Formats: sequence, C-alpha cells, structure tokens
Amino acid sequence: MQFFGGSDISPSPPVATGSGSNGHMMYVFNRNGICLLYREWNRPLRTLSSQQDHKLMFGLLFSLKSFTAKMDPTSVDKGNLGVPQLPGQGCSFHSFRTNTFKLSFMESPSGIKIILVTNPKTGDLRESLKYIYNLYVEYVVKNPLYSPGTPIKCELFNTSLDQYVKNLA
Amino acid sequence: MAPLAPRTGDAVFANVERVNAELFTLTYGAIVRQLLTDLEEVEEVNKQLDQMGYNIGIRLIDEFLAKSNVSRCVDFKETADVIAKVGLKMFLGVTASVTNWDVDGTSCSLVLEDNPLVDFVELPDTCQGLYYCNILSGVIRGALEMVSMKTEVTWVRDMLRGDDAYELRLKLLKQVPEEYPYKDDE
Amino acid sequence: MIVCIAVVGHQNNPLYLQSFTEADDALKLHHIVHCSLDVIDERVNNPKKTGPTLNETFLGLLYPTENYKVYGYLTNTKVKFILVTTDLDVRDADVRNFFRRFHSAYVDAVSNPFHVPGKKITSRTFAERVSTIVKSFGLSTAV
Amino acid sequence: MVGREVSESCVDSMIIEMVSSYCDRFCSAKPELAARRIEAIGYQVGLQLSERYTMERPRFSDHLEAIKFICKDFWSELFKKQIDNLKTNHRGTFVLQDNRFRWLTRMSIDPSETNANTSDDPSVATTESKSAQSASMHLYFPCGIIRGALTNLGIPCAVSADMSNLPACSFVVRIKA
Repeated sequence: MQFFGGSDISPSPPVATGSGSNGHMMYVFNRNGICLLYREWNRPLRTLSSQQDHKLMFGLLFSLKSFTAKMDPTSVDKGNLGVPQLPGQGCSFHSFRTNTFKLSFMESPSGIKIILVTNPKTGDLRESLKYIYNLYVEYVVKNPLYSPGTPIKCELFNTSLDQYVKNLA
Repeated sequence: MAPLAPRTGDAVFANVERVNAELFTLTYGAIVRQLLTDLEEVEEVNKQLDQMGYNIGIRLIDEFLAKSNVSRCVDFKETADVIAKVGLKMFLGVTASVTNWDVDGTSCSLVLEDNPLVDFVELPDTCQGLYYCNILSGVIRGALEMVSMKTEVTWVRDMLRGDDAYELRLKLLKQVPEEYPYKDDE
Repeated sequence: MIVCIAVVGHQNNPLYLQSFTEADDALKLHHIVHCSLDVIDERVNNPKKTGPTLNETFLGLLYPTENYKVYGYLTNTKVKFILVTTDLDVRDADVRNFFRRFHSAYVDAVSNPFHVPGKKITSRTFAERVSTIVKSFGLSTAV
Repeated sequence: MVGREVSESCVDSMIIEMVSSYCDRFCSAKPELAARRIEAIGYQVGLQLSERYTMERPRFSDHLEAIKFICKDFWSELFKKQIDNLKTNHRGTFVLQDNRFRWLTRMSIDPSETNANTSDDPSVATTESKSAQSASMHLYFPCGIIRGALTNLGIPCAVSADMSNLPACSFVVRIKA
C-alpha cells in the first residue's frame, strides 16, 4: 500500500464504507507518555478530569503490553512483569473489545501510540491506524510550525482525521 | 493479517516525493556559510550543525518508520543496516556500506562514497577544522535516540579533508527501554 | 592553441585569468583581454538586429589581431568569458562547445558555498577542469 | 551529477530547522536579526540558482522578461509549478502570486488562536497571533531566493511576502531605481 505518492495529498484510505459515527475518541501519546492529542467525537459520559483520563489510558496500555508479553506462551525469553521493553520487543497486542466498545492500538518504534476507541462491531483497524500515523507524519510532523513533543494543534490534521474517522466501518 | 514486510531503499525512494538536489545542496551550503559568519568559531559551527541535525532526526524518524514499514529496532546490527540501505537511500538517494564491526557488535562504520551535501564544495584553508557534513551525524543520532538507542556518531574520514571516502563511526552507548513516565503517588 | 582564458565580472572586475603559454607575454595578453571588454560592451549596447543572434550568450569573434583570435561570451548574469587563441583556422562549433563546457565549470565553481560573489575564483577543482577543457579544445566537437 | 534528486522532506526539514534555529536559538531575542540572517541565506541560494538555471539560455532583454523567467522556469525547477498570477503597476512593482505555495501546504495555524482572533476582543484582533508571526518567519527564505536571483540578473530589488490565505502566498518585488 502506498500513502501520499503524488504532490497533492490524495491517498486512498483503507476500507471506508461505514456510514459514520463509529468513532468515539482517539488519543495520541509520545514516548514520554505525553498526550499529544485527545480528540472526541462521541462520548456522552465523562467522569474524570482529562488529565486523569489520559494518565489512566496510558497506564492501561503500559500494563497491558507488559502482561501480554509476560503471558506469551511462544516466547522463551521474557522479563519480569513490569520490566520496561524496547520498541518492537516481545509480542504486541493491537485491540481489545468489551460489550460496549472496541479499543484499537498501534505503537511505532519511535514510541508514538495511537489509540482509537470505536463501536464494538468495528472490524480490524490496524491498517487504519497506520493510515492515521501517516496523517500524523504529513500534517503534524511536517507542519513547519509544530515543535516535536508538544500538544498537537494543527487544523489540517484535525480536519483530515475527522473526515477519515467519520467514514470508518 | 501478517505485518507488511519492510520495503527496500529503492522502493521507498521511488515512492517519496523527490526534488532537484541542487536546492538542497546549495541551501545547506548557504546555512553553513552563514553560521561561520555568525558564530565565528569553527568548533561552535560543528556543534550547531550537529544540534540542527539532531532536531531534524527526531522529526524524520516518524516519516521513515511510516514509509518504510520498519516495525522493530531491537538489534543494533540490523538497525545499522537499515540506516545504510533504507534510511540514507530514502532521504538522500545514496546508500552506505556497513563495515568495521567491533567484537561486541556495538560499534561500526558507515562508509559513503558519495553524498549530495558536498557537491560543489571546496573547503577554504581557514575552515580546516570544519566537519562540513556534521548535520548528517546529528540526524542519525537524533533518529536513533527516538528508537531508544543512545549513540555517539563521529566522522572518521571526510573527502573534503582529503580522505578517500566519508566514514561515520556509530557507537551504541545504551538502549533505553521505555519507562512508565508517571509517579505512582495517586 | 588556447593561450589565455579570462572571466570578468559585471563591473569589469577580473574573476579569473589564466594563460597557457610558456612565453613571457602575460602583459600583452592582459592588454588583449582588457581591450576585448570594450568590444563586448559595444556589441551588447548596440546589437545588430539580426534575428536569432540577438541576446545570445555566445558573442562570436570579438576581433582578430595579427597573431590571435579573441572570442567572447556573456552570461545572463553579466559575466564575461574571453578566449584568446593562436589558431587562425577555428571552427565556430568548437568555440561554442568550449564556452558551453567552460560555463558549466564556472557555474559549479560559483556554487561552492565558500566562493564569495564578485571575488576571484580560487578553486583548484575549477583550475583543473579548465585545464582539461582547454587541452581538449578543437579535438572533438562531441561531449 | 545531472539530475540528482533527494527526497522533498530533506529540503523541507532542513529549512524548518534553519528557521527555528535562527528564531529560537541564535537570535531568539531579536526577530529582525533572525529575519535578516534567514533572508541572507536565501539570497545566496537565489544567486547561485539563477546562475545555474540561466545556463544555455539567451540573455533577458528587459526586467519583465527576467521576472517572467522567475515566474515560469525558475519556479518550476524549485516547486514543480509556475507562479499563478503576475501583476505589475508598470512603475517597478511586481506581485507574484502562488495560489498553493509548496512550502506552506503543510503549514497549519493553531485553530484555537484563530478563534481568539475572530473574537470580539479588539486587543486580540489588532495584534498578530503568535503562530502567524512565526509563520511569517518562514517567508524570509523564499524572499531572499527571489531577491538573490533577480539581483544576479542585474535587477536590484526588495522582496516582501504576504500569506493571508494559506497556502496561497504573494511575493511583492519592488525594483530599485
């Protein structure tokens, strides 16, 4: 698959046949655990402050990654529970589902974590998250006004992200 | 769904948007000259070029990862190869050879025969201490730090100083796993 | 044989001058180059309205002396190239080819970030390239 | 060396870093000085590029012809497109408009600041937002390129830029008498 081949940004995003409103919210964290972006489309209930919410989300992922690697029955070498891992080390989980929502997750070797919370019936979103990572590269990293590691405030990114998530199946 | 295989350097370079190298070469040259005028000390220019490279490296790493499909950077040997064959190719259109590994597998050399930064460049006698391509070592250091590898990157050979090739020495200082960033005080 | 080649800036400031003779005629060659500058100014300011040659960088034969032929070239950036040769039977195509290659060497030399615009060209690479181009003058019109 | 290419990101990221180094590190307290330095870097590049890109082409007979060269061939070499619109007052001022200036296509201003600017607060409306200010620092480099190229073609001038409607950009060239 190829993203952003031409001079104009007109990629063909993977499977976008849905009729909208599947996405609940999205988080982007960097390798230092800083929440670079929180975007919300549909979240009626909020009980926590946004700061607590971000921290819990990050903690959940951190522990889950550690657990899954520890449990891995196919691997011989595994560290103790909670021992930090190098990027790409161990197995990696990419989604979990509850009866009310699905959480999809990707992490780049540079520690960028993208978390998308959607309707529980949503299919495999791994390609979609990669696509969002590409949007992040094009519109955030390459925005001359963006300083790496700071919260994302890029209109072009938000617009293209909203557009894309709206059409997720 | 199997993860996509990493792409070759040629394939990635063919797919990225490319421009005429002259603009790149001349812009870099003009920056170096302006820095020499403004900072006066050659040593300081070396330092600032490295710093600029580092800042560029931490930006470029994500584009590299997104476009090359490289999904893990655990093994340093593998990583050095990827820089030489995919990373340099994807951005500069050239490749390097990886040689002179030490016994621990923690330091090696990247040897470049060609490099678009130096087209047209001839160092004047007053700039003999200048590492003209120092931005490149900074880029590599910055990019590697983002994938948890703390490195030291230095120039061993430089054709602008009369050597027969460009040689960068990469030394892995340590791999820094991701730590839980918050204090457990709540 | 090419005996002298010169590059002169837009304010008639010398940027490069190299003679290729053993003989001690540097003064004479300088004089020829100097005189040719006036001829160039004259040509450029009063162009013959002869269709396609108008504003062409190659200015052709500037003037013949007893022993030399002098050719000129003026870039878009108002830099003059002057070629002095002892060959009396010179093909136009050879001179054009010479200037084309010389121009390209000149452009690379001023693309060196350490070259100061308007100052003399001191590049060793340039000198070597010029010497190669001078040696191959008239040998082949290819390249 | 003919036809050598690098990825566009190399050029983009180098320019981004050059601008931010001058604005945030070397001349952080003096934005005017940073602007002058960035423009000077562009000037040298423009000078050298005009030398390269006018090889093998007849000399320009007047200012307009040289400006048209900048709008067409020169711009195409750099940005793979021409200037979209050229205007002149016939008294030495030319306006070169690029409706989609390549170096601005990925630039986006902080949306929260834009909102603040359209608010009723007059004190906000009169001052330029911070990101608009740093955005304008990115235009000194292309302005320097244009000035360097034209100066080398025998046209001394001053060049300024305006980008009120991203990613469009207008460059104003004022020829010095």
